[in-house]
Amino acid sequence: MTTALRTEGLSKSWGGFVANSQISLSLPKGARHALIGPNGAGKSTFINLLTGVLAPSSGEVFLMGERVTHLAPHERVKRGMARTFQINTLFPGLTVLESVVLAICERSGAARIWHRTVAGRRAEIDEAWDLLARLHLDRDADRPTRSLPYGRQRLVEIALALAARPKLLLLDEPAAGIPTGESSEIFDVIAGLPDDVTILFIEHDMDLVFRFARRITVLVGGKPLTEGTPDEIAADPRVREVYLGELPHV
Amino acid sequence: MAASVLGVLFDGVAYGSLLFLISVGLSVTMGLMNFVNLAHGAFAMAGGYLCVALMQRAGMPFLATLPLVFLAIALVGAALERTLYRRLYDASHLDQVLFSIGLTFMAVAAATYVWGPNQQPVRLPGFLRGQIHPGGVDLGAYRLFLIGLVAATTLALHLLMAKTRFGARVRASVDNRAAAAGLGIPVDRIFVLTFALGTGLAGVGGAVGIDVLGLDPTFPIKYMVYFLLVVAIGGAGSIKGPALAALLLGVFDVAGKYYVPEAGAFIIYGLMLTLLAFFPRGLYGRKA
Amino acid sequence: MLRPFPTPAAVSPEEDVIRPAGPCERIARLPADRWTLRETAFWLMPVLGYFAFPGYLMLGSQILIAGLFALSLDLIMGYAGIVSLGHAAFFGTGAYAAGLLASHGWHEPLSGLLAGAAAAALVALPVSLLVVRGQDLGRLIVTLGIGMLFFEAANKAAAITGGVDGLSGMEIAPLFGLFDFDLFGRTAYLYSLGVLFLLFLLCRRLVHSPFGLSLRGIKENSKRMASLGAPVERRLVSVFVIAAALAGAAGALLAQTTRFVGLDSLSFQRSAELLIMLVLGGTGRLYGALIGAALFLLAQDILAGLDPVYWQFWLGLMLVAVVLYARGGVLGGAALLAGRIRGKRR
Amino acid sequence: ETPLKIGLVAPFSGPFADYGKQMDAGIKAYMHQHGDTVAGRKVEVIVRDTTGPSPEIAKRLAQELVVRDQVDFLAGFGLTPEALAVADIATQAKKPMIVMNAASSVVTTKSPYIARFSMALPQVVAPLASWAAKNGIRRVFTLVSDYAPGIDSEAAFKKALTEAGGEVVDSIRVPLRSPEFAPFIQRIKDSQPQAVFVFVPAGEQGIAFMKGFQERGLGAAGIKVIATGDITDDHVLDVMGDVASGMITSFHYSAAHDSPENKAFLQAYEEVAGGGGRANFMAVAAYDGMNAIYQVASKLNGKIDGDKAMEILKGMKFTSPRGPIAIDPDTRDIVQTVYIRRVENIGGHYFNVEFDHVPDVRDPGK
Amino acid sequence: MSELLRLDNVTAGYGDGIVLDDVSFSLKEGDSLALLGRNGVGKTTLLVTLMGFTRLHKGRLAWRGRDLGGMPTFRRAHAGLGWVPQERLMFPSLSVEEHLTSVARPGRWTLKTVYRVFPRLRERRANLGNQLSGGEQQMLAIGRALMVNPSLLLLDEPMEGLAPIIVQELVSVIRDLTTGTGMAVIVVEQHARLALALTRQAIILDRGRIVHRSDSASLAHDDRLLQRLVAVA
Ligand SMILES: Nc1ncnc2c1ncn2[C@@H]1O[C@H](COP(=O)(O)OP(=O)(O)OP(=O)(O)O)[C@@H](O)[C@H]1O
Ligand SMILES: Nc1ncnc2c1ncn2[C@@H]1O[C@H](COP(=O)(O)OP(=O)(O)OP(=O)(O)O)[C@@H](O)[C@H]1O
Ligand SMILES: [Mg+2]
Ligand SMILES: [Mg+2]
Repeated sequence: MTTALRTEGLSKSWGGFVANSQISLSLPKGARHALIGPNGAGKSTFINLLTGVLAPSSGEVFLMGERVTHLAPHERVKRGMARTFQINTLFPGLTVLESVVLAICERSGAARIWHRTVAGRRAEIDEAWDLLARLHLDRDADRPTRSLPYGRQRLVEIALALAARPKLLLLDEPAAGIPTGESSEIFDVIAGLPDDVTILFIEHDMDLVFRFARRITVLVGGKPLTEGTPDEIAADPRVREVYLGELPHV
Repeated sequence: MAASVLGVLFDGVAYGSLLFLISVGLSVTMGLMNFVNLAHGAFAMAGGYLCVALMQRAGMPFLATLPLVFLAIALVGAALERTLYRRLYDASHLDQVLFSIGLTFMAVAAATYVWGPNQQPVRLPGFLRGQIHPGGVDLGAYRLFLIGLVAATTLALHLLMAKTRFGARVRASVDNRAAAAGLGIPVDRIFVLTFALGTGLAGVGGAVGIDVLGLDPTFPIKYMVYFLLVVAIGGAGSIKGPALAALLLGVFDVAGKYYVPEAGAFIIYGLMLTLLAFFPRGLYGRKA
Repeated sequence: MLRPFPTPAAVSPEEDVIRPAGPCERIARLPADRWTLRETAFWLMPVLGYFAFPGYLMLGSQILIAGLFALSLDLIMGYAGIVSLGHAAFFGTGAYAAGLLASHGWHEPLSGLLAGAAAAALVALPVSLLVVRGQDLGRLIVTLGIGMLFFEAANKAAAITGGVDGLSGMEIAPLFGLFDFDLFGRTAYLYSLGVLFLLFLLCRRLVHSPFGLSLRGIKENSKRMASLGAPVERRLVSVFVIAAALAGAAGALLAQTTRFVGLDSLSFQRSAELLIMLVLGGTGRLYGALIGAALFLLAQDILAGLDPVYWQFWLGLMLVAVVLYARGGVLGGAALLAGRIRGKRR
Repeated sequence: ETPLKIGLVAPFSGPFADYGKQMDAGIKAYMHQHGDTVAGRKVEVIVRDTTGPSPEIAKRLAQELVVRDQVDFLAGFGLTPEALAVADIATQAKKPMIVMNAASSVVTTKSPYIARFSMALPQVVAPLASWAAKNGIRRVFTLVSDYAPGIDSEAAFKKALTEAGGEVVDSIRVPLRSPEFAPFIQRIKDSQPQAVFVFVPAGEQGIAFMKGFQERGLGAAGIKVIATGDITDDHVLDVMGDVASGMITSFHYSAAHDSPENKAFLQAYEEVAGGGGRANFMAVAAYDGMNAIYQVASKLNGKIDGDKAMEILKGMKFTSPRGPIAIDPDTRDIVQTVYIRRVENIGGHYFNVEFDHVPDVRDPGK
Repeated sequence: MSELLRLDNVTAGYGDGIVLDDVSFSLKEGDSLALLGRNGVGKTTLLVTLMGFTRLHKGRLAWRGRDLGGMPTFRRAHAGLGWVPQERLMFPSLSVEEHLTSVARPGRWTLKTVYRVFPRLRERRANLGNQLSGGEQQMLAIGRALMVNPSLLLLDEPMEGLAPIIVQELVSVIRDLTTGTGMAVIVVEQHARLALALTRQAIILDRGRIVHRSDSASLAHDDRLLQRLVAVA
């Protein structure tokens, strides 16, 4: 089995504050990996280091064996890394369809084309409709993103990431703000992605984490505390103490 | 040689002080309140005209006019904020630019109508004219006065904005008006006060600047670049930034003109481009 | 398979209608290039104007040129979100390039026009690298500063540009070797109209293309664009250079039709007026640029004729009024109004 | 009878709004004195605003005046580029073009239909240099604004001074939009010349220079300021106040010029534009230009033909409020007396008082 | 206990559009209300209508018997409404501590008591509003609203993004508040069961209308209803 993502001693600090400290993580291709930990543990920071939104203080990032530490965010995307944001980061003035077509054009390379109209890009448009249908966004296709309720904007957030057909998908609390029933549907869609897609997700909803993750890393104070299968994590008293507390159904 | 370097430095700092004085009002309205107010120069001009009028018609001494100018222009600013500016806080920067350019055009035409297109004279009191010579260095009295005024203003403003609850409430209101109001901050009142502060300072800057910059109806357009430069290079959202930027610009401009006069206007633009290339958000920029 | 999500709360009645997305429907609301009747009517106006107002052809061609210039600003501002206070730098560069060619023995207009556009694009390249880095405010200042810098440079290089005295004494050969540039401005008008129309078609195609869509994406949220894999800065550089070339073409047209280039072609005043025109018409819709240019120059002509001394006052008032009451300019206001009326009818 | 139409093209708004106003008032003053009909035709002045330094608008306005309004004369032209841009129109339409300000040497060469009633810059610069040399001022520092007129006058001054045996010790060109003069003045002070020759636009630049000059005690150090008269323009002189006091300038017109023609002019000016400040050289040029138009019209009996009009203009001579003037038949440029003046306070107001003069000066730039 | 809030036939929305349709309910001191419904049914809209951010087309809003209709937003906060917005709405140029002090009004909630509930905020007190993790922002949004010392706390998905252990802490804090101090709360939550466990009454919205109201306990046992109206699996 090949490694999809590997980090070596990845660290990030601001002034004296260490948000990520020496994180070495390795995900095999096809992993369904959850990253959990207390608020402010450094999970989002870690994703930002992986995607290149933040520059690490030290350490390296490898994607499919290639060192990408110094690549710009969009160059990492070109190599198969896609993400969602913890707080919606969308195109408020574009319609849902436009947003998704735009994302697909970026992936397919059509976005450089300036002498043909968008309406002529049949392949991209069909793909967009398929994606929208899968996420049940098709009936909102023509609405400007800004007019969608929060929960449905979360779906657009995911649609944009999926449009990149990523090899590595990074999800930062994808189900936040979505009713429990529907959030598991979202996870079904995500889980239904091809097996060679590697997924790393952050989530505070333990129902979802324990249902969908095959392995879990617990981050505390910027450092990995432990890593293991859901059962191992649920049983770990240290994790209970700093993070889970007395969750009834775990 | 040493005296000439010192002299140049002094002149540069003094010139920077003047730049800061006429721009500080803008770093309140634009830097802190995030309103791109290109009409800043119009308020400064109004301050200048008021100062001249008070001196000529009412025979007031120069220094005594300054507090009056501050108050009067602050009131004008408050009135305009209530009636016009407040409708544009939500608008894009572009709309604000256009609106305030429109106001500037109107102000220029109105000033021409009232005062004619000519320069206005200003007579400084005797103790502010001429030079003093401590230790063989020639120091202009008015320039010393400018430096002192700037030091005081900067410090006071900085403390007001960074250390007081009022300052925090201003910043909160600017960051997110809905959230601020929803948490009980009287956003409208805070904005009108802050805006009045900014315009009042603009007025004082205009009055203090006449002696060096002159005063005619095209003032707001002529010096617009300078105000913008100072605030943009300094970075929005702080008082320190523009102060530092103004001093840098002042010193470089003066030194450039003294040592390499051939470089002319390029020094100031060159410096600006270099600084903005390295600090795209300004020296003390607000993080996105 | 999943069961469908519940319908979201309906804000407007149209949401209740669930449409099956047929192949035609599927692209109906994406940027396309179909030519509408309204557009044809629009472009007939300048043609009719040629016959209806023979005494105003100079004004007409200046409107067309300003329209082209505004179009160029609309590309970067209305679509890519870069506000510029120094766009005259490229206009002036184009004007001087074309003017210098014409005054140094190269009289053919079309190649001069191309040279103007190319020169502007060339200087825009390094400038754009600086501009795209910054934020709103930084860009405002950088463009302003660059504009000033170009102005000073042209002033300094008086030996080449003529400095404040301007560049005169250029000679323009007849268009296609046939049509002389006459005192009545007929050739100038038709020449400008032709160039504007062709370049407009180009812009129209560009903004409806995937590239154009990606620009809108950048304007809406450049952070997200980067995380979709878009090379944001490179895209902005491309459109900036294209826009500069258009501005250069506009400048070249002006140089050729007036046979004079002054420092004012690089001035802040010109950049500011350009901004006003565009906003008056409405940004991000191409036609706004053309309508704004026409309105501005007509208003300037009429107001300056009525009240030469204080017309600036009225111009200022107009601007303030547009921003306060007709956000989105003439076209934006019209669209809003149309929306209201349609809404009422339902 | 159709009216005699004159198209006045000048800036009436923007930074040069004053130019248009002065010209308009000068024209009105002439018409006020001499009536608004000539050779049986009513005189109609059509005023057009170029809105600033805007050559293409000037050109368009001129074209429209010619094509649509069918004017008989084009007049005005505050700024050189506007005059240059219009030159083509004058040639194509064969309309006499009366230049009432634009002062670059080249202006009159751009069309055979141009006649200039204002001045050419070198025309007033050169006499100043010779006067300085003659009066023992041999080491001069020059400071000019960094634009074409500044550079022209720097060159003209240098040439004339060197020819007269003097020497330019150093030259500085200052940016047009520079409020800060201190470093330049410090440099002058450090190099200790006998005098400094200054050419900067009238208004805040002139004032800023003089203020700095006083503040740094250059006057006290014995350095004289000599300049062309635009820095002590009558219109701004009172604003400059005593900072300008004692300044020596050369120019072709002063409101203090002592002649009956000038008195009559100033009175007429006061009557049409009272309260708007003092008349300056632009008003005089417009007044004289109008005079010339009236002369042409009456000689041609109201039937204006471009070529015939130019023949009359060439070699035209009369006494203007500034003194005797003539139009050089070869260059169609003005020939006039240049005065050396000193700024003095007369009854609470400042004036340029003439104390020396050089008669019949041509533009040495041609 | 006296009546705090009363909505009579409230119809409201953004601009001309209508989102809330004929909503009526009332709340007494110490009451706790769960506001449930799927995405986009108007839960947030209801809360921001109370704060005065929407257009009230019809109906009446009363606060302690006084009409809230024309009252500016900041006065509503002074009157006792504490708002925790769904998007958190941090102030990027204020430090954590300034967030708290700049809105503080006298009462039992002070810097100290807020820090006691959220010790994490004390650790990060010098950070600016946009230099916080998602969960820290959520804590700050809640802490900030508490500093206003409201009589009615409006919580728009307050648990979102919080670690389970903090959620448990917050649940007990909210319970204490309503029972101990007479503060009323309205909780909007996607985790319906959590919200129901926290409150005494519940309202379900659908397309801007109230489609169900009952006490929380009985709703919590009605799986079919929850499934149908709130999509709880
Ligand atoms: N620019 C910054 N300067 C200083 N500290 C920062 C900055 N940005 C984030 N932090 C701190 O870094 C820590 C890690 O933040 P991060 O967003 O990675 O947490 P997280 O694990 O995602 O938490 P959550 O579950 O709450 O989202 C937080 O304590 C935060 O306050
Ligand atoms: N600012 C706005 N302008 C116009 N319509 C809006 C706005 N905000 C929300 N809406 C619309 O109002 C309706 C209700 O939205 P609201 O945010 O109140 O839903 P919600 O129940 O809070 O949903 P969620 O669970 O996703 O937060 C939605 O259809 C939404 O599209
Ligand atoms: Mg996070
Ligand atoms: Mg909501």
